[in-house]
Amino acid sequence: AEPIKVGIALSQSGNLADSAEHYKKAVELWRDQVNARGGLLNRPVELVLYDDRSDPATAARLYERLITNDNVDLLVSPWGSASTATATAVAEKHKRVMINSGGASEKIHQRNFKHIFQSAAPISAYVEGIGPVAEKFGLKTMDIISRDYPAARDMEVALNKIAKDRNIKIEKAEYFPAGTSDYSSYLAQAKQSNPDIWISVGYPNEAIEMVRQFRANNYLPKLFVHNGASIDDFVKAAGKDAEYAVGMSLYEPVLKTKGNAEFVKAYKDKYGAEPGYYSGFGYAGVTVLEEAVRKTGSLDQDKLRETLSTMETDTVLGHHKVDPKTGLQVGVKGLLVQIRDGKRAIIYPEELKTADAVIPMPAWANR
Amino acid sequence: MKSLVIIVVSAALAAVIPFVGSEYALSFTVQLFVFVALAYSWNLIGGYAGYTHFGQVAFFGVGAYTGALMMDAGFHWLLAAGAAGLSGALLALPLGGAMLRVKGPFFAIGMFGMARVCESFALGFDGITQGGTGLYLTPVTDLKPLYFVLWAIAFGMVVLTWKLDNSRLGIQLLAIREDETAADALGIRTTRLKIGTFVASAIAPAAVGSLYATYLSFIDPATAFAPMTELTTIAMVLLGGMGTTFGPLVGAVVMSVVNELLWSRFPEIYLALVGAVILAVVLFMPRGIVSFAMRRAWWWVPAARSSLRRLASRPAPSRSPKEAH
Amino acid sequence: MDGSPNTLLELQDVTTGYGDVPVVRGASMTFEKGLITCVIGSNGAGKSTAIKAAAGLLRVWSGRVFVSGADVTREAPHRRLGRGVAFVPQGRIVLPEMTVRENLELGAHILGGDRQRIEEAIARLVTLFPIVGKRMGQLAGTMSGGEQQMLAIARALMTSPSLVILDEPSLGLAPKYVDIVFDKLRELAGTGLTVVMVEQKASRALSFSDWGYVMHTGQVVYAGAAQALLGNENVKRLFLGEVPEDVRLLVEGEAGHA
Amino acid sequence: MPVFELLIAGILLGGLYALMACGLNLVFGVMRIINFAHGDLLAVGALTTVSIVTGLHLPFYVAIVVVPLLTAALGLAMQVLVLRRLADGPMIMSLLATFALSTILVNLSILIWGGGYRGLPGVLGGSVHLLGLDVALSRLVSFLVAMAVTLLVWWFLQSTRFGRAIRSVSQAPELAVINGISIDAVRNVTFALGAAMAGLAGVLLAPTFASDPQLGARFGIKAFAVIIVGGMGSYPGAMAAALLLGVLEVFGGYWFGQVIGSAMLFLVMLVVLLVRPRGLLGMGVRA
Amino acid sequence: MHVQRIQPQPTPVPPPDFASATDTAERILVVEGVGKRFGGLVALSDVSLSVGRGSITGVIGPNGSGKSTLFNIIAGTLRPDRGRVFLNGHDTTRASPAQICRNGVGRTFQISRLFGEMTVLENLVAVAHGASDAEAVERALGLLDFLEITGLRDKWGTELSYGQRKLVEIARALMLRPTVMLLDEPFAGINPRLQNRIVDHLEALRQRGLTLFFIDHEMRIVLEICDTIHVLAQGRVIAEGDAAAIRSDPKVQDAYF
Ligand SMILES: Nc1ncnc2c1ncn2[C@@H]1O[C@H](COP(=O)(O)OP(=O)(O)OP(=O)(O)O)[C@@H](O)[C@H]1O
Ligand SMILES: Nc1ncnc2c1ncn2[C@@H]1O[C@H](COP(=O)(O)OP(=O)(O)OP(=O)(O)O)[C@@H](O)[C@H]1O
Ligand SMILES: CC(C)C[C@H](N)C(=O)O
Ligand SMILES: [Mg+2]
Ligand SMILES: [Mg+2]
Repeated sequence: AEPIKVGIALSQSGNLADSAEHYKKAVELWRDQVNARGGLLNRPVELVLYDDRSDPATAARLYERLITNDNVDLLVSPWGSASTATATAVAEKHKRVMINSGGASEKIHQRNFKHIFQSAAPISAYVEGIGPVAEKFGLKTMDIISRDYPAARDMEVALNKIAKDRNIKIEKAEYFPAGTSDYSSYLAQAKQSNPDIWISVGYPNEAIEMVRQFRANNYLPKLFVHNGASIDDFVKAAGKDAEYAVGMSLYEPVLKTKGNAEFVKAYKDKYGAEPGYYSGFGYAGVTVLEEAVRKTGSLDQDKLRETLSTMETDTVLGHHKVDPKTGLQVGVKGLLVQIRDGKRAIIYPEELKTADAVIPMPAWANR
Repeated sequence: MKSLVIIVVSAALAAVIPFVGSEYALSFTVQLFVFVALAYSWNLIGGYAGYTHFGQVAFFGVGAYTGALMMDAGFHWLLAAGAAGLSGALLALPLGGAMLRVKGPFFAIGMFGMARVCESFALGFDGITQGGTGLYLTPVTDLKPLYFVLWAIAFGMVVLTWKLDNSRLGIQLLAIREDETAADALGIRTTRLKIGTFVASAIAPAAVGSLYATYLSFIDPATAFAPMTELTTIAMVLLGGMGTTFGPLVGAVVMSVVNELLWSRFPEIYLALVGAVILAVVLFMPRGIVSFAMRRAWWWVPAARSSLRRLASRPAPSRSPKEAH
Repeated sequence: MDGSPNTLLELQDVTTGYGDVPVVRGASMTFEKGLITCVIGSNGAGKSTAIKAAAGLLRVWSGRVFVSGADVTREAPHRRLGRGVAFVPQGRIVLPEMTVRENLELGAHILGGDRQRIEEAIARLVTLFPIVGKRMGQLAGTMSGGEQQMLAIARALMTSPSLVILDEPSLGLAPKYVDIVFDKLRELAGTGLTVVMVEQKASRALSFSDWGYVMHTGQVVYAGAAQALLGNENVKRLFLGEVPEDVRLLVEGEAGHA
Repeated sequence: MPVFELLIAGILLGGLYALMACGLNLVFGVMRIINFAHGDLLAVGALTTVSIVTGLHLPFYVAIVVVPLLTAALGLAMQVLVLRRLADGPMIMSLLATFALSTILVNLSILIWGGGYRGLPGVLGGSVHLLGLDVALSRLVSFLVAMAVTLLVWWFLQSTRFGRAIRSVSQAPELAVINGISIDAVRNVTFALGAAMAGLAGVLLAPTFASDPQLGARFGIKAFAVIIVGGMGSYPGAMAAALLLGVLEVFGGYWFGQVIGSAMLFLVMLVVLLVRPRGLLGMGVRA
Repeated sequence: MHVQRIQPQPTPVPPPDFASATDTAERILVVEGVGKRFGGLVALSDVSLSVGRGSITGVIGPNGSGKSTLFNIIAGTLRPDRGRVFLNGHDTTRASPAQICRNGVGRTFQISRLFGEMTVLENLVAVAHGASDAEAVERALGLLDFLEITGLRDKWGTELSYGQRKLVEIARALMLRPTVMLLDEPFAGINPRLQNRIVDHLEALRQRGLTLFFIDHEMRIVLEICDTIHVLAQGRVIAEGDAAAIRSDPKVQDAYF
């Protein structure tokens, strides 16, 4: 039968190329699996992949192309909030359903769009563990020091809420431009003000460079949190210095979520490495899409939209549920992981934890 | 009148795309127009006046933000684009006065720094610009009006350049490019001319920046001030031929088409392939495609500054040395 | 190899030009050891082009160039100095952002690190051009026109070459220095230096040369002993404008003229 | 305010900038080729270092020797195959060519190393205690090497025959030729040398930063700013500028946040351009 | 021709005696007490001279005596350390080169500065301020014809021989229709036959009121055509007068010939 075409533009070059690669791998794995299962609606699935060069404008054009030129049947968002912001606008314009599995920024869903459904975790989910953990270990002060990009300021909003509820003081929220590699000035400040928590959202290189510079300056906050710490590259590149760093994570291979064990195995077989959370995002996105198509029984965009606005399902990330009005993800819960002996151990939430958190992180001299 | 024929034909072709082409062709051409406008603007100051620089994206970005903020405040996108163009000119005036005193690599890299400083402002004044989060706008539903505005700007720049190329003003700009000290000593008002050109070269990028924000319905500092936009523009001009009427157009079309052809077929290595294509052109036509064609005097290639040549080859009634003074 | 063993430089039927426009067409000239030979011709006649081809700076399209009997037509230009051929280009080209001393030392580049020879050469040339000696630390680009010309000549003489090609050495020099330069060249020729000189000051140049060539629209139209040329009415007329009848252009057509 | 600590941090950061500027100063400052691929050669250097140390399990110093040779070969290939042919055209054309080379290099690197981030855990990590401060070891080493290389190249350019030949080729190639200098040879060697220094910078940055094929974009342009501020082609100038910019960046970041801190480099550059266009220690008639 | 008027600079001190308003009728150009140093080197010290309206005035002097420096100061491309320059009675010491040029001063450079990537015709037309395109082209073709370089019309500036360049540069200066011409070694490297032609032309122009002020080492011409000759040596005026006076001046003999 005529294949069902799924269109995605994701970064194969530019600053997101690395993370998007994992996302892409998961999507390609899914394609193989679904085709092995006999396809979708008894039709094989074909991916139409383009490179958006990590450029939101290119992403917009490519979705235009996917929709009007390649006539794809289904759309999955690109990777990263900026590209997703422009891609979703294109999809909405053409009244086409799109699964947002790559953009964490909540702004994307505050534009009254009707066709965009988030399967990725919004940024509030990333940080939801910070409150309980801080409370448990008596951490009182926090510095947000983050790359200035679409998701970061959402994180500040989410953290502000947590801070208010838990009586934590956010001493400063500082944003550095993309491309920053040197944190000397923040280190000097932190050495003076000694925040309990140093939290940051961004890409793994920043996490790597931060811990290396902590180490080189013989400095350490009680708790260092960075989503980049949940990526394999972090441990590999930072080595021993990575120990005890905490990562915000939305997905871990050890999770007992639905279908995860199979996913991890298949992923490992195909790529020789465990999936990380970028891969989890990609996989969850297509899982939701597949489920919606099956439920609807057709590719009709209006019907799909109806299905998706109320549909709940379970993915490798956890429970999928969106706010019907905005399409914002509300089901997925965040995790915190800590690097222990070169591996990520889940330290939050309590019911999933695989190790007790070691907080404060032991000083460099005592390791 | 070869030039005019080329301009009219290509403008007419571009004008029918919305009626025959797909939505995708439309968005491809929108992007192309953006780059045509950028390339021609850069060509004014870089190709004609000889002040090559890496900072045009500063105007693009400032225009994008000016426009986006106005649209955010409820103004029509067309008005926003106009205001953005004005903002470009207003920024260029003092900037030109200050920066155009340095030349060559100094000006080139200095302007790059200027773009970075503007980007920092967009990040730093986050109360207004939302910093790195970017500004989200209401998407336009119909691309056509946007398309025709960009069409008008792009071909407006082509016509302007053609006019300039055939005027004494254009020749005086070239004189600045070739030897500014001599030009100055020969009574060419270099300061006025180069600042004027610089300002003129800032208007379209800023207006186009705003239209781009409209088209994307989103703008963030990384997109507004992307060095890649800058480099692509410059590559287009150089590829086509600096300081020529049709170089930027040819460069923009060639680059965009090559990009388009390669990137869907070879997603993993297409950038390397684009690089290889550029290299090939550079090696065989080191002054760009149009300059190459002009030197070869291919019949369909209009000569540079042709009106002057026509004047010169017109048989003169009397031409004695006494008449010369 | 043709020509006498005394021939130091020979252009044999050389055609060359820029782009695809031939400028010098079928020019043949020989330059004998220890003689001063001057090449004259009006502006744009192709004098500089011809000697640039001899110095290897322009590709020779057809014909051949010999230095001391060796065919150097295809040899890389930077090897010519090693054969004892020094060149002073027209229009006083110096290295603008290097000091006078560095310019001179550059002239001695092929001497390697032989400091003593370099210092000797500098000392020798400084007595010839005292101004140059006084400006050792000045950036060459800021020197006056005549000073730069002196520097350019001095630079070419740094290695004590066996042949020096000078493209309008008198350019920009005050009369006093024109005399000094010409006298010095005469003196050096006496010690065996071969001098090739392009000059616009035609009668002045011929009167102190041994041999001369006259170029016109890219071709050599007269050759002869300098005294003979000086006395020749036709040469005079060529210089004053008319093209005498006995100048039969080998190839008709327009090379650049002025 | 921890003035002393910030000062040291700034100086060490400046050391890194100086290191990056070293090779570029030969190619850009002296030869006037705008080499956009310089940062990418640096990235190749850093990634190769990681491969040598963590992949082949060879000691770090092997990389210090091997990597510059490798990038020199790469640079030589770029020069011989492409840039040589553009040398006599307008300066800006070299930009287009090196821009193309840069995209090729980045893409090939991604094919070879993947897009991910790599590091050198355990090499030159940690700090040494100096003057009552914890000073990052890797940066201290980079700083010292940068100083040494800068002085060496400076001496080389100013005081050796070959250095003079390089400068003469960049100022008046036709004159260099008639003085017995092979332009091609000089340009090849110079470019290779510049590339080798990019490689060396890559080796020394690898322990400090996370390396990926796009590392070059993060640092490349800063090196251009350093050279402009220091004065084109001036090695002592570049050194001084690098240190100054490093210090200002750190202090700027401390006082006004890193957005301003990062912009500082360019702000200073603009001020220098307007007040003293030839740079801190630049000289020359062409500027 | 459109001439931009240069506002006299507000000068606290009254103009010097010998440049008083009555004088400007005869003296179009007055240089007064000009000094210029480059680092430690004194290129000009206290040079005062004046050029009569409609005269042909020459400057000679040994190499490095400051002649080109003086011209650059008059033309506004260099600023003197001290002293003043008056053109038509207006102080132009601080005026820009473009202003001075548009006030009627045309110049050539010692090392020719053609616009390389422009054709010869364009080189000329670019500076025909105030003329229409057709007039400019007409004027340019006339000059090319006169200097016997019509064949070079469509050549690029970079494609010319040394002498051709100088010729085009003279033509370009004439395009300005100046009232004063400053020529820095116009005859160097030019074929004697053309030298004569240029001399004839300049003399003809002088008949119509052009003032000619030039530097050259070509004594044959300098001594023949100059009304007045100024001799510079080591940055000072060591002699001035007509050809006969200069030829017989022992100081000049010693320094220059
Ligand atoms: N780089 C160039 N490209 C193209 N044509 C050139 C170039 N240089 C010179 N020509 C042309 O070649 C012809 C001969 O030039 P050449 O420089 O040899 O003349 P010349 O005899 O040395 O004259 P002059 O006495 O003025 O120096 C001229 O018509 C000139 O226009
Ligand atoms: N920018 C500068 N820096 C240092 N010295 C300079 C500079 N410009 C000129 N000079 C020096 O000033 C002196 C006068 O130079 P100028 O060019 O006026 O001489 P000139 O009389 O024109 O000589 P020539 O006849 O050789 O052209 C020279 O000795 C020159 O070296
Ligand atoms: C936190 C990020 C890695 C998530 C995603 N790249 C985004 O930009 O929204
Ligand atoms: Mg010549
Ligand atoms: Mg002079």
